[in-house]
Amino acid sequence: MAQAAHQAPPQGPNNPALWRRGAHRWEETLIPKVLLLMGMVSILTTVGIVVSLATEAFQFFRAVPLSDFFGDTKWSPTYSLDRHFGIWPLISGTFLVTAIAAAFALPVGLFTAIFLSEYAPDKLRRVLKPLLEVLAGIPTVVYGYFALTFVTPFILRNLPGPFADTNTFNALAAGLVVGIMIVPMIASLSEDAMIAVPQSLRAGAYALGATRLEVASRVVVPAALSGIVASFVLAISRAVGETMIVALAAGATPHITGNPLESVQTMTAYIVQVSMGETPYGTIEYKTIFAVGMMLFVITLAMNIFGHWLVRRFREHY
Amino acid sequence: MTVTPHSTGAAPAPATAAGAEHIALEARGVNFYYGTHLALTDINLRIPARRITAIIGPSGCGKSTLLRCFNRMNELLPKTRIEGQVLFDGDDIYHPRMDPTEVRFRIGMVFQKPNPFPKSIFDNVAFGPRVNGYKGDLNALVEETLQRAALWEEVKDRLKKSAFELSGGQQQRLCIARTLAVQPEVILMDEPASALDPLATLRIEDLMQELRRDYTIVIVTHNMQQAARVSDYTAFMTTEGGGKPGFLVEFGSKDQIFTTPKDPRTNDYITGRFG
Amino acid sequence: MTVTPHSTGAAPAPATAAGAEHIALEARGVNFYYGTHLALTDINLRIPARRITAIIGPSGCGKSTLLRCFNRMNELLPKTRIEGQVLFDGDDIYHPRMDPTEVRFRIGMVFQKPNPFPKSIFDNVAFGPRVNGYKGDLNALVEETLQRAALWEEVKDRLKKSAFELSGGQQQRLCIARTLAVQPEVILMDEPASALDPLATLRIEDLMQELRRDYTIVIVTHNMQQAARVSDYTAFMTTEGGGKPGFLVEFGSKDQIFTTPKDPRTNDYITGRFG
Amino acid sequence: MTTSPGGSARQQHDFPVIRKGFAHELQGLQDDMLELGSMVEKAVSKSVDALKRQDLESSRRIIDDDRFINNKRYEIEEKCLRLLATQQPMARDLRIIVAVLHITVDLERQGDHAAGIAKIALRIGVEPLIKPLVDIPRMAVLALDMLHRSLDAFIKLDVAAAKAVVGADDEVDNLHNQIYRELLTYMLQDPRTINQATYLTWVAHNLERIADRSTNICERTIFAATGKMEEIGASKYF
Amino acid sequence: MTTSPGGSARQQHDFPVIRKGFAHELQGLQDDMLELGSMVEKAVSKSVDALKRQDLESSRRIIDDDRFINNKRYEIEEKCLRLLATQQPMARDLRIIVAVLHITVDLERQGDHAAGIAKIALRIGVEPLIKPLVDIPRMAVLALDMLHRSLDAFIKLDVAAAKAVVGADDEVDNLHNQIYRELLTYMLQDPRTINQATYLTWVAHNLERIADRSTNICERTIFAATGKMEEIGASKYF
Amino acid sequence: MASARSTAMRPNAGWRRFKSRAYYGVLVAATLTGIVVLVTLLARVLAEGLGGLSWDFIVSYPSRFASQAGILSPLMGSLWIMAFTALFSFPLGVGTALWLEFYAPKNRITDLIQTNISNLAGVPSIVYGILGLTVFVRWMALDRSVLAGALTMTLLILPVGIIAAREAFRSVPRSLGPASYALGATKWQTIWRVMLPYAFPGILTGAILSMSRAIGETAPLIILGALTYVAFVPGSAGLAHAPLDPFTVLPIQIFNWSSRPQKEFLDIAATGIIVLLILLLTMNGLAIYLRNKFQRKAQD
Ligand SMILES: Nc1ncnc2c1ncn2[C@@H]1O[C@H](COP(=O)(O)OP(=O)(O)OP(=O)(O)O)[C@@H](O)[C@H]1O
Ligand SMILES: Nc1ncnc2c1ncn2[C@@H]1O[C@H](COP(=O)(O)OP(=O)(O)OP(=O)(O)O)[C@@H](O)[C@H]1O
Ligand SMILES: [Mg+2]
Ligand SMILES: [Mg+2]
Ligand SMILES: O=P([O-])([O-])[O-]
Repeated sequence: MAQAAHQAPPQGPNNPALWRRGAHRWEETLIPKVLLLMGMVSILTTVGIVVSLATEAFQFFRAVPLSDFFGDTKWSPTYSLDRHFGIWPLISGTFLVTAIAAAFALPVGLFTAIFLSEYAPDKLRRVLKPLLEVLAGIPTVVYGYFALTFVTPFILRNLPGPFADTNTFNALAAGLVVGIMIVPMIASLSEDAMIAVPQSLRAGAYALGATRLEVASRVVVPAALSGIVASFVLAISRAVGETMIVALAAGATPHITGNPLESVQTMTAYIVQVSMGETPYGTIEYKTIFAVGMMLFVITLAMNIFGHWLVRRFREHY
Repeated sequence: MTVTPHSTGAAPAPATAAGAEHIALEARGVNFYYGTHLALTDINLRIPARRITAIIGPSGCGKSTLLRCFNRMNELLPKTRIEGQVLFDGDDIYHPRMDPTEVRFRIGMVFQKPNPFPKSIFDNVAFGPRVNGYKGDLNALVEETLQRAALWEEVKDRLKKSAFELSGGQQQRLCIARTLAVQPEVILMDEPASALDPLATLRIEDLMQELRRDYTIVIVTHNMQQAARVSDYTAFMTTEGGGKPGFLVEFGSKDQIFTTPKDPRTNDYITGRFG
Repeated sequence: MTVTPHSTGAAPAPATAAGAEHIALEARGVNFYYGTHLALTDINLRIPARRITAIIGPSGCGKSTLLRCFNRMNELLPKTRIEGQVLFDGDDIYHPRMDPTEVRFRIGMVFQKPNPFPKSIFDNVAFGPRVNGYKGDLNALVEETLQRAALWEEVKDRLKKSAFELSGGQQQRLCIARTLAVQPEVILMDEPASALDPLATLRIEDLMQELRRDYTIVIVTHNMQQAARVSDYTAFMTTEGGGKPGFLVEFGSKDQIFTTPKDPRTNDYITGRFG
Repeated sequence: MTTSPGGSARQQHDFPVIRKGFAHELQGLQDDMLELGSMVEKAVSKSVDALKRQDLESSRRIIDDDRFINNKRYEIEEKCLRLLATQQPMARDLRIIVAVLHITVDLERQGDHAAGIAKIALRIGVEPLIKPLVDIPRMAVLALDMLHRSLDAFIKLDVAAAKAVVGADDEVDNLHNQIYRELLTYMLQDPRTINQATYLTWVAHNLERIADRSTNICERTIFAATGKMEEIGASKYF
Repeated sequence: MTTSPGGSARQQHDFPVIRKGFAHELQGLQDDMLELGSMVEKAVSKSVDALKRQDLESSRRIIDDDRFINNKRYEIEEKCLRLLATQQPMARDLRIIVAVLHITVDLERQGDHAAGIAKIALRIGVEPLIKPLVDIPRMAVLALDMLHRSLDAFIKLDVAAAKAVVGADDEVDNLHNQIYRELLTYMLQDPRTINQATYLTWVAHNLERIADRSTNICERTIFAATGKMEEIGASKYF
Repeated sequence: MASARSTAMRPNAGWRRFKSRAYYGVLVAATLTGIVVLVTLLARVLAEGLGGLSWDFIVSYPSRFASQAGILSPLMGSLWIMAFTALFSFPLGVGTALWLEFYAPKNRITDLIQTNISNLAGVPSIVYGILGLTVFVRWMALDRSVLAGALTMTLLILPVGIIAAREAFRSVPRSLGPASYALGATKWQTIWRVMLPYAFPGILTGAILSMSRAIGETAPLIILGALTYVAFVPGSAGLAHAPLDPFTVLPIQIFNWSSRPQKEFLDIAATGIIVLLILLLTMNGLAIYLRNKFQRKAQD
């Protein structure tokens, strides 16, 4: 054997007649370039957003100084008699709706997630998860309809105390429904984070004599914390940018208030109002939507960056 | 998971009495079902106290299932059912009045892959004592436990660091320490070294030798050589084919099992002649 | 990945010439870097043709790295660099004019975990021939290959079924068949049985014994006993500590290595005395 | 693998044998041992024959050929060591290898005894024998039969057969005693025979040792088959 | 573990020893073997002493005590088997165990030889010795020295020491020849001494075998240390 | 040590068990909240809108009179927008994901692109409306056309599509790449024959789900200035002209009807919602079907 010349294995590749290799070399050079071009589209989108917002907003701020924008507390750009360009009422409205939504959705979403990942038997989870997905997939205009035609007249006005006089358009109904809308997002992202906690960690805790609650609260939730917090941040950001529910149910009254039963206006609702209206393109009134859009963009961007940073910062390596 | 008394009346005599040893755990006529699938049939086995008992056998013969029967971990899976009795120091751990968390507290378990909690080294060890309401000096307990697990020297300067910063072998020793911290009487180990390299494996084996002075250890292992190296007693289980229930073929001192097994099936298995 | 001629001038003599064997693969003064981290230093090793050569050594000593150097799989990782030469039948596989896909086509590889493609059994085996433009009778090739991999009898009635329906051991044999289908000359195996149970492991080992008639096999294994069982030649590598570069300590016939190793480090390693 | 009275012989045929390589090597080891056994048998038989026929040439050849037996022994021992180091044998496989390790030594020593007989034949040379050799060849036949049967028992791992061999040893011992006594009588009657008679007692002693070592083989057979080691023939170094 | 001339003795102290359990058992095995060795040494020394002093009581005790030696041997063999089956020893560890396996047999046989001498002493009984025993005790001293040194060499895995022992074997052989010739002379001169003289040749033979088996131990030492098996003393079954 | 155990630990096993059960109730209640709202919402919509659902409603154009109003043009508008959006976004999404997963060099620029994409996914849809308005409607002078709407929607759902496709590619077991290379396959062969087939069901599911998001989106199209009363269907003046026809979509129509104070319009809003939900459920069902059909036993 050792002395024998090395023979090729039977039908070895050394029989070139059987193989035709390397026929498609061009794919290797051309295709990546095409793909790179496609990848550039998303960069262009961001550039487009920034440029389109910035050019018009720049013109707006040439007419309306920043000191007015941030210094004034009244917002009435279309009211030609007493024009005010103070953004705070819109921010206040946005904040009020968002706060109501968060106060409702964070606990409900988190508990739902805990139930789904830690308690629900497999069968039940397989029913509940798609239901949540349906909830998440319902168009926001439908939620808006729901808030306007059901939550306010049939729920809020039937509550005792000051609720009887709830305005047709009010922050509370809008906030609650926005909350409903983001519950699936929180539940599903948090549940993903909790499901990703390896089963072996749970087994490890049970094996030490922990109860189910202790396993959930002391092992699973801490392990999934970054995912949970990220789901909160991203959901809140979503609430801030939410448009149709507030446009339908929160009203169009820009003022600074903490009363959830009053009508308010959010930044998004304002933009819709202008777009739907008769304000001519190119006027300073019209340009307000770019300034407001800019605000909205900056706020949500900041929250998203924070959320993603959180995810990366606390990502557990199992 | 429901508990039914074993149907065949009087419990049959255990496969082999381990001589005059004190018996820590005993399976009596245990049958185990996953749904309708019978996974274990008529297991009679007596685990001697303060010894290492290894369970070996071909894949799927129910070794892990049997191990989990010993601390009621099986009932965390849906639709499982056990028949027969598992006695721990003479008490039936499946008695309706037995609290499963209490059983698991007294009969600890170490898993195949190191599974430290995503917490600091200290918190990993302190977890069990905390949930179980330990009232003594936690710092002292953690140090003592880590020392027993032969890990103290390696980690004493970084107790607050994440457990994930440890190597695989260290993580597994941490998991053992975590189990020791609740001061169980029995430690069940399901292939505790199969995810480790040979060096870490030998360290775990050395550690098991140390622990057997104070603890009853039951280890399931795929690695026959490992069973041969570490155990005092060895149980050989098999099944007559995939899906068929697993049963106990032979139980005896490891020296006997590995040099002069009584059952030809044991001989064939340990000499590498499988059917 | 860039190739630099080894700096120390003339290539030193290989660690041990495997007697009068025909040499299939040869590493000459190989250094390997991950970024700036030197992972292998001055490896000289001659792999005899149509023999099984096992590479053993402690975790992190660079066994897998060395194995991947033999078919340029390492360069799929970013920022790696090799120095020295790897000769395959006398040709430097890192020569700039060498096509890496051609190298991998002739030097196949089997991985730690069975990793069949999510395709039918047939398509798994046919994958290699297809991408390499096989012009013969594909059906015949697939059958012949599966027969060589000792899998034909078990799968011939379900070639169109998904490969995932096979057991772990069968999947690994399928992966071996897939490699055989492009009729390589060398098969590199990185712990091919470490994810399998003992029975499947023994089957793979039996298969390797069959294959060594026609193929040169290089296997990296953690399992010293496995190296002892299957290999003809054994190479022992080590490192002087984590992060330090790996180097070759001793190479020789497996009988010599496991009964009378020359280097005390080899003796200590295989007798289970690690530092 | 060997066939055995137990249930595992069946398994080898009904089911796929795994570790073909190892099974094959173990078989080869036993074949080697048998070969060594037959070399030894030949040497013993020839040595007594040569003594009887006072064939010095043949005796010389037997002494010379002993090295082949020695070499074979080392070869087998090395194989055992290799199998122990590389195949992790357990249970009966292990016992067989350990038994082979011991039996090989016994066989080799039996070969040495054959060479010893040949050396004595050379010493005696062509000087007329003090009596025609009858009992010594008979003893040789008995001893060879024991050797043969013991190896046979080992290959079959047949405990009963192994135990039966031990009975034959008593016969050999009796014969040995008888020869010894007879030679002593010769010596007492005619001191000139002392030299040769002493030589012949050595021959008988050598044959006795050969038989004795066959009982060792039987002990190892019982051990390999059952895992129990027991001294079945009383040791008699006198 | 043993200390060895190689570099690994260092490792045992500088680095954590893994497989403490196994290292400990291997050590225990060697200790057991030493104990067996010292039992055998005592038996040999006492047997010759008893013969010289014609102390029948002592001789009987030696024969009786041989069973302890046998038991010890089985105990050691069983330990070896257990270690082989359960610890996957390789390289030097394996060679040591295999060597112990063989050495134990040699030691046990040496014990049998001692019992053989004691049996001869019983046969001789109190009948006056044909000559005062000088050379036989000298031979015993030499053989015991060889045994002692060979075990020592084994424990230290000292190849040079082991080889040195073999030299002493020649001395024993010379003495054996001398004793044999002398006893033959006695027999020729006075046929009445034939019986006792023959007994004494057996004693000398037994001692020669004891010495010879010590060279076997040395062979095994060299094998354990280097992995090479070589016959260092020519076998002499005559 | 073992004897000290029982007293030092577990003084409170009963309390622990009680707490565990009490929390269970809280969790169930929270989970039920979402379900109850969903049921209420659907019940409400059905109660108000089912009466108005008829074939006439489907094939009629919107009208100033609630009783004559139909949904034909918004429905067709939605379908047109969907078709074009799918056409643009699918290749772009998959291509970008492919580049990022397999070709992008590991450097800061690639990091930036990735961060950019995940941030784009969180940009409020109304901002995309502003982008579309400026870029497509004004600068590219596409006016309030189907094309402008579809392009806006494409950009809106692209990040989601890219992320879904990347997830699908990442779910391909890491070991398959080396396996293919080791058989002598080139990079593109590996991607085309191994990665894409494996990831395809995931990509498709992601694509359908992002499309269903596009169907429900209202705000960006309002900003674009999509009309609320369109009395014809895009393409009715020649199919080739369809991309440049003006359009309206279902959600805008619903918004419009919901904003009116009259009860009749609120009711046909509900009827419109039913149509929209049927469309959505169909698509979600398709996605679930595909996911189950192609779901592979994941290898870890
Ligand atoms: N959770 C489960 N549900 C249903 N069947 C199960 C489950 N776990 C195990 N089984 C079945 O029970 C039998 C025994 O499984 P088990 O895991 O106990 O075997 P094992 O001996 O531990 O195997 P391995 O050596 O592969 O770990 C097998 O047939 C297995 O398919
Ligand atoms: N992709 C990589 N990037 C950077 N360093 C690496 C990479 N792969 C391996 N290394 C380093 O190179 C060294 C050798 O690794 P390698 O995986 O070859 O070791 P090994 O002997 O195969 O170990 P094991 O037995 O654990 O598989 C180690 O120090 C390891 O940390
Ligand atoms: Mg298991
Ligand atoms: Mg590796
Ligand atoms: O359509 P919106 O999600 O922006 O309301």
